Amino acid sequence: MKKTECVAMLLAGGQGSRLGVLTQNIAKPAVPYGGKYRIIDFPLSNCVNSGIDTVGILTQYQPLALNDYIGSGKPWDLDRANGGVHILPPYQKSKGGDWYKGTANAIYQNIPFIERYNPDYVLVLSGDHIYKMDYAKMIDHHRRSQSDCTIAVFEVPLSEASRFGIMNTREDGTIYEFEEKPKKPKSNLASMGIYVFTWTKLRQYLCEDAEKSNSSSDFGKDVIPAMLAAGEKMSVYRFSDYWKDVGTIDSLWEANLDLLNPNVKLDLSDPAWRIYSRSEGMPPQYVDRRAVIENSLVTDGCEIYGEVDFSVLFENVTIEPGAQVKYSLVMPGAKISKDATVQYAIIAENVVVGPGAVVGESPEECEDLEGWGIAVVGEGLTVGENAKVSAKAMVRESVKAGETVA
Amino acid sequence: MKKTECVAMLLAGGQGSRLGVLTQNIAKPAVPYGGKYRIIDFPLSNCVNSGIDTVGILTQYQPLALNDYIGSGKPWDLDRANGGVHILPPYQKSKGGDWYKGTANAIYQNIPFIERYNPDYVLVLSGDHIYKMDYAKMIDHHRRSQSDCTIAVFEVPLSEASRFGIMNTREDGTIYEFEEKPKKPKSNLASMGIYVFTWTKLRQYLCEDAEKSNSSSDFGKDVIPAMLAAGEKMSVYRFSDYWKDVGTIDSLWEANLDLLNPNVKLDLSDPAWRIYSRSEGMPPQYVDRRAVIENSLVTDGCEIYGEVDFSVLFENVTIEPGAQVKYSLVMPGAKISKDATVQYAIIAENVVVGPGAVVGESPEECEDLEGWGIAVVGEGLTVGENAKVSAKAMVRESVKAGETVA
Amino acid sequence: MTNELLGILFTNVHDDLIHELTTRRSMASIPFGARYRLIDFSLSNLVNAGVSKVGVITKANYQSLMDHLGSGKPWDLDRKNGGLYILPPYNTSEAGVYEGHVDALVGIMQFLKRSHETYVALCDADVICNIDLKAMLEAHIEKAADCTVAYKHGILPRNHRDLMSFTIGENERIQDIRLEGNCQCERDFSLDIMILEREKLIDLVESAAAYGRTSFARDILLPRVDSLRIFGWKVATFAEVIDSAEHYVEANMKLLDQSVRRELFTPDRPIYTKTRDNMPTKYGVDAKVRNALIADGCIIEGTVENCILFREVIVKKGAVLKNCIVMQGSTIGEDAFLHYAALDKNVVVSPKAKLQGTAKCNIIIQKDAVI
Amino acid sequence: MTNELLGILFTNVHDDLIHELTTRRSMASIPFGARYRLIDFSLSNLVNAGVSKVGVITKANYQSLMDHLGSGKPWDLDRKNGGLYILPPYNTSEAGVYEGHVDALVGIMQFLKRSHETYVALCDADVICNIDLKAMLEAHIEKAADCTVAYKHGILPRNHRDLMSFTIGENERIQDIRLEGNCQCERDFSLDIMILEREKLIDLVESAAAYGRTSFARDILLPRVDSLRIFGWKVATFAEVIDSAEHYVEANMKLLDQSVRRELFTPDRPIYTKTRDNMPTKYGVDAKVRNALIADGCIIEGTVENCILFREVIVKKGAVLKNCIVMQGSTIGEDAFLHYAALDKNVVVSPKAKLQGTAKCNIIIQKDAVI
Repeated sequence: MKKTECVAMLLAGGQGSRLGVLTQNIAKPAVPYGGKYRIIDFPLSNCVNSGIDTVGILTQYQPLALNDYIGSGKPWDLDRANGGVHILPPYQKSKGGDWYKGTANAIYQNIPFIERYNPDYVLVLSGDHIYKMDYAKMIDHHRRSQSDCTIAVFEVPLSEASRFGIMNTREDGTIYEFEEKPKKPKSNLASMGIYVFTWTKLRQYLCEDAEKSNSSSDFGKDVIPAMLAAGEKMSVYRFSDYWKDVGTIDSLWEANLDLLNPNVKLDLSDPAWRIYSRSEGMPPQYVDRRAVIENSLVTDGCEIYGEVDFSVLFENVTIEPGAQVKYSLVMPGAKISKDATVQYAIIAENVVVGPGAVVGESPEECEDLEGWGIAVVGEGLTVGENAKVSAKAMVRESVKAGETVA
Repeated sequence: MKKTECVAMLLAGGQGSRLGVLTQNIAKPAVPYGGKYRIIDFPLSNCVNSGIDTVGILTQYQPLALNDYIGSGKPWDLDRANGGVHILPPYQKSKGGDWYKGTANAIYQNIPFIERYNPDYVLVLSGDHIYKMDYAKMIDHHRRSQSDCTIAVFEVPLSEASRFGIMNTREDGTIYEFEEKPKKPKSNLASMGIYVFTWTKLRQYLCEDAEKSNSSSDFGKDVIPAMLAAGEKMSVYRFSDYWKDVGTIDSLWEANLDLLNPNVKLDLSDPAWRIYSRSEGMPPQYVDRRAVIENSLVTDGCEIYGEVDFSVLFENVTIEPGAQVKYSLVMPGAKISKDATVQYAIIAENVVVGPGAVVGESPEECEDLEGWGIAVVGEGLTVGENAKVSAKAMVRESVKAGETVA
Repeated sequence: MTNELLGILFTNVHDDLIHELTTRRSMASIPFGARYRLIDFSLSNLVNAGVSKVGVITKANYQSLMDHLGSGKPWDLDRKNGGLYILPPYNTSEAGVYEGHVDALVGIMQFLKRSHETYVALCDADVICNIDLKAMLEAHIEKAADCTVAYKHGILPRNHRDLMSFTIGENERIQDIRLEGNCQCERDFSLDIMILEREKLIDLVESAAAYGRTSFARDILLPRVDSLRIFGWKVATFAEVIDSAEHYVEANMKLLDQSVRRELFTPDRPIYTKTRDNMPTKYGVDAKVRNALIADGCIIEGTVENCILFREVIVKKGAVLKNCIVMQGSTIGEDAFLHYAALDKNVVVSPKAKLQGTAKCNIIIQKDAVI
Repeated sequence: MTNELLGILFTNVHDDLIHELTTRRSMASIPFGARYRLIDFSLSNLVNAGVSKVGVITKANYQSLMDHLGSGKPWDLDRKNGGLYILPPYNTSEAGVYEGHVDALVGIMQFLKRSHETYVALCDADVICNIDLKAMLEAHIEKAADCTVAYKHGILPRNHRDLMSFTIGENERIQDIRLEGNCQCERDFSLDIMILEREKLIDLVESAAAYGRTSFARDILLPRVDSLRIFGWKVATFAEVIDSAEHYVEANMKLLDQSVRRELFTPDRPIYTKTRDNMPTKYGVDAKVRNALIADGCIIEGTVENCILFREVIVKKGAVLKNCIVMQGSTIGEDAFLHYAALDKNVVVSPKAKLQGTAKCNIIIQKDAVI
């Protein structure tokens, strides 16, 4: 077998339960984003654009949609004869099998996969963030600094630092301490959950960790601290472009609308760094005589007869005449029927919002500003004619005509 | 999504423990066969040749080698934009996950996968047999007979029928009784473990079975009897070409040597029904001046300097000068060093048989004919210089020079 | 069914009729409908009928076509067995560039003979429609036809010398074939999509070639209208045979009609094309878009009415586009004004530039031009 | 590294030198070494260096080459981005078929200009070797070379009008270039595999073309041996530039030498070719095989000595083959006797037929012949 310099391992196992109804049937990395993408398109496209063509995707929770979405890897040009993209679920060995215990355990259980490619480095990624990053530069930094582990970090406001895993570093960029959500942060360098390891070192610590019955086998909680304690050379790699966790309803909504903000540095149209996604042979979007579209993203398969402002419409969305969509995400296949209003809302895939229905409220018109938030309607549901979905509601069952859901 | 007439579900989960050391690290369907194939190449190639381009492979035990072997499905032309080949391991749902309980349960857990293709029929296959079969004809038979379930059957000698699942049929080919390993078989029609189901029916019985807490969720033990009991229309589809279970060391050995028997009806060279396999850019085989090869199969990457008789050599095998290989299988990458003898043996992948070593015995020279059998040396092991491996030995650890293993 | 039908596409058909767009490409690779090339329609028709082997007959100017087709991935034709076969003119060192369809078929005789499929679908790549070739094949088999030809009722396309019009009898049997050239009358006319048995086709072509015949319609089908069982297959949905630059513009504009789109873009038979991984189209704060078909990757800050915009078109602030077709990668500068214009790929329109054509005569701007 | 290097293959090089095998194919698609075509070696060299975009320049007779390459899967070049680009002669309707390498490069100038790779590897497809192009590129960069040319020491190939031989100075800098035609002397000579910066290449080709120059060696490199930093990259392992039918036979036979095979077939840089899914080769009870290189899919029941057998060759009982090359799909009848013969594809040798050539003069039998 030929040698591969770097194998990427993408942790796509988490349920992402803070996304509520949006991740009821799909894993978080499969959540739609930006009109035609899924979250996982970002790390995958980054890999391909960085010249990394061997990627293992560690799945555990609801992998079907993800499996189906990744398929043979064609859309990302990862259907390779050697390497390419591989979905790696838990499996049984001759002595029985285990579910993945933690992030490190997931990699540990797949050591044989990694060893097939005989890599120098292993890049560990998560499927939770929207960002464009040249991993080749990070690996280069790792190589030149002769580190055992390099962790990508992002400067956060010190006031928010206690929400993150914080790296305390020496002047030369080496890490002397790692604090998970420190009450009194000493630095503002937050771990992005992107690690480059020298494979021989990582392998050693994974095996040692597997021996410890009390370990949670998590990178942040167990492996990184163990390496630090043993005095391995750990460095940070600073990243300062757009990077956003989309782990909550609010952040998912914000990260989408960021694409409409000319001041936000996230350009998805750069031909030198394309974000790939699977698309399915849909016709072009059609904009009717009656339509009004401003400051929005609209994509293939959409038919717009109504008004769309400051919103992101995904594939195959229909906005009927008289319907209004504002400050909202409307995911693939959804239909907003005539005279309905959708505002400050996330409409999941294949939802039908009935005629005259109102989903979401604007903060101005909301009586209880404390209780205001983004309204969410879960996949495949129907919001009946003239029904009403209040701000911050999380709709898990279809709403009957005329009903109001809080 | 476009409609797919038939989805094939290939049960590749079994450990195949009767193959002993050969399946210690790989699932049975990944066991090498016939010089350049793996067992799973047969059902997969049958699918492609029958025009079935959507295949789910249900794995559970040691899927890595299988995953890696299948990859994107290119070698079988199954790297399709729609459909293609999908590896389906157990997964976690939002209410927790389960390993596959039985064959039927494995399909049950993957109902969402099947439903994506909206098929009329589901073809259930196992990855344990060597045969060439046009599934399209069987599906056609199923359609024309308007059966709910059609089971492929093979006529076995009545004397052996009690080792099989036996179908007792009426004159029109419909089944009125199914007996698993009957002591007094009433017919010689053995189930081949190949089923065509009308999907709506199968779906119904899978869901009913899942409700029964005492069910083993196995096709043969639970689902087929339940359908029979309920009076569904079950038919047999007779098959009379070559078909062989390779579930034991003896049958695996025999099935390989069958390829050298001109009287055996298994032609792998038919251009209209190719058996596809993954091969890795190896040079052609080289036969030296000193070599003697008779009645054998030899493939790419082999270098033959010694004598080979009535044997099947897999890819990249080296037979050094003076070495003798008779009535044996030598799997990929193995080396038989000079003056060694390998007879009535299976040498697994990447084994090194040292100079002058002797593996296996011929039945004629074996003192204890009762104890005679095929010797097996497990993957990656070394048999030291002048060491001896007796007939029927199953070698699980490397053998030191000069030692004898019984 | 899947492996019963072989597809053959003719890609250099009537290139001369629309010379404004075929200087550097063949008819088959002319952009159409905001995100497609003409060949996408016939190729998707074949693929949607389960065809997995397609021979693409090329004559000249086919670099752009080959770039578009690539390894065939978008049509799922990047197969190990079968898939796309580009069949260029120089088959052997002696052969020349061919003349008519018969010559072209003679040039690929080896390919035809070595194929195993029972039936062949012959398609011209200048026809835009979405038809169920599988059903057409089933009818062909059921009627024991020698040849089944897809046809439509309407005004005969102009300038198509060899286009057949039919008298259709009972059970869709074709009773009479005429070649009426420029009559501009209403007829049942061929969409140049036909199904024959492969071996029958080989026989017919070889015997025509032996007598130096070149036209499939005039020399093979017309004289045999009685001796062969030739059947029609009526296409009642949207179908256009491009016959001129004006008609090309017209056909594009027809897609603004919802009912046309419903007929051409059916979810169960999608039209596939090369993916370009553009981001969604961005509508700016001042965008005013009415009645337009728009591909991904555009940035629209101006006014767009009754237009077809291909991928990566940029319409700057204050620019006004009415009744225009703008192909991939073109940029319309600020305050420019375009009325009845068709812009080929990568055209740059300077700020405040003005182009004004008429409904009958669109201004056509060549590829890479700067205005 | 992966995306820094663009590959360009010239496939119709010196077709005339081996006309017995190029009537219906180009040099690049001549079968070689039991399971390969010549192009497999240069293509695998590129792919093994991480190259993911390769332009294949074709001139004539390239149907067989295109069949071999297909969608590029065997070389992992069925890419969505990059992959294989077949670059046929008719780039625009005006352009003609090109003459020398310079013309060919002018014909693909758009392709060169639109590519993003920093470097270009130019390879002739009549060279058989397995070299580490990645290391060669690294040396090119390290030495800040304008052009690095792979060379070998040995007897100059015959008949190659434009083949460069070199005087190599310190640090592998090339001090002198000669074009010695048929001198048959021992030299350091070019393997026609070279690396340049893409933009440099474009400059050099455009300025040569402006003066009507056609030869890359004679018109571009030779006059600039002082002004350009041209370096050699010595290939000490097996490397052959095919110069005649006899040499073609010789080069095949060299593969019977274990040390040659070790150099040409290295596990870390495999040579890829189209897969055919043949079963393993079957040796019958009476097979007598000595010193032979044999592909899969053969059935051997006779005697085979000092031979190269391609895929699906059948040697019947009693047949004797000595010092022969037998290409794919040929059948040797019972008791036939062949000595010093080279059989092209699908030849049928009747029972008891006898063909006898000599070591100096192999009998060459054309494709599909029946003897």
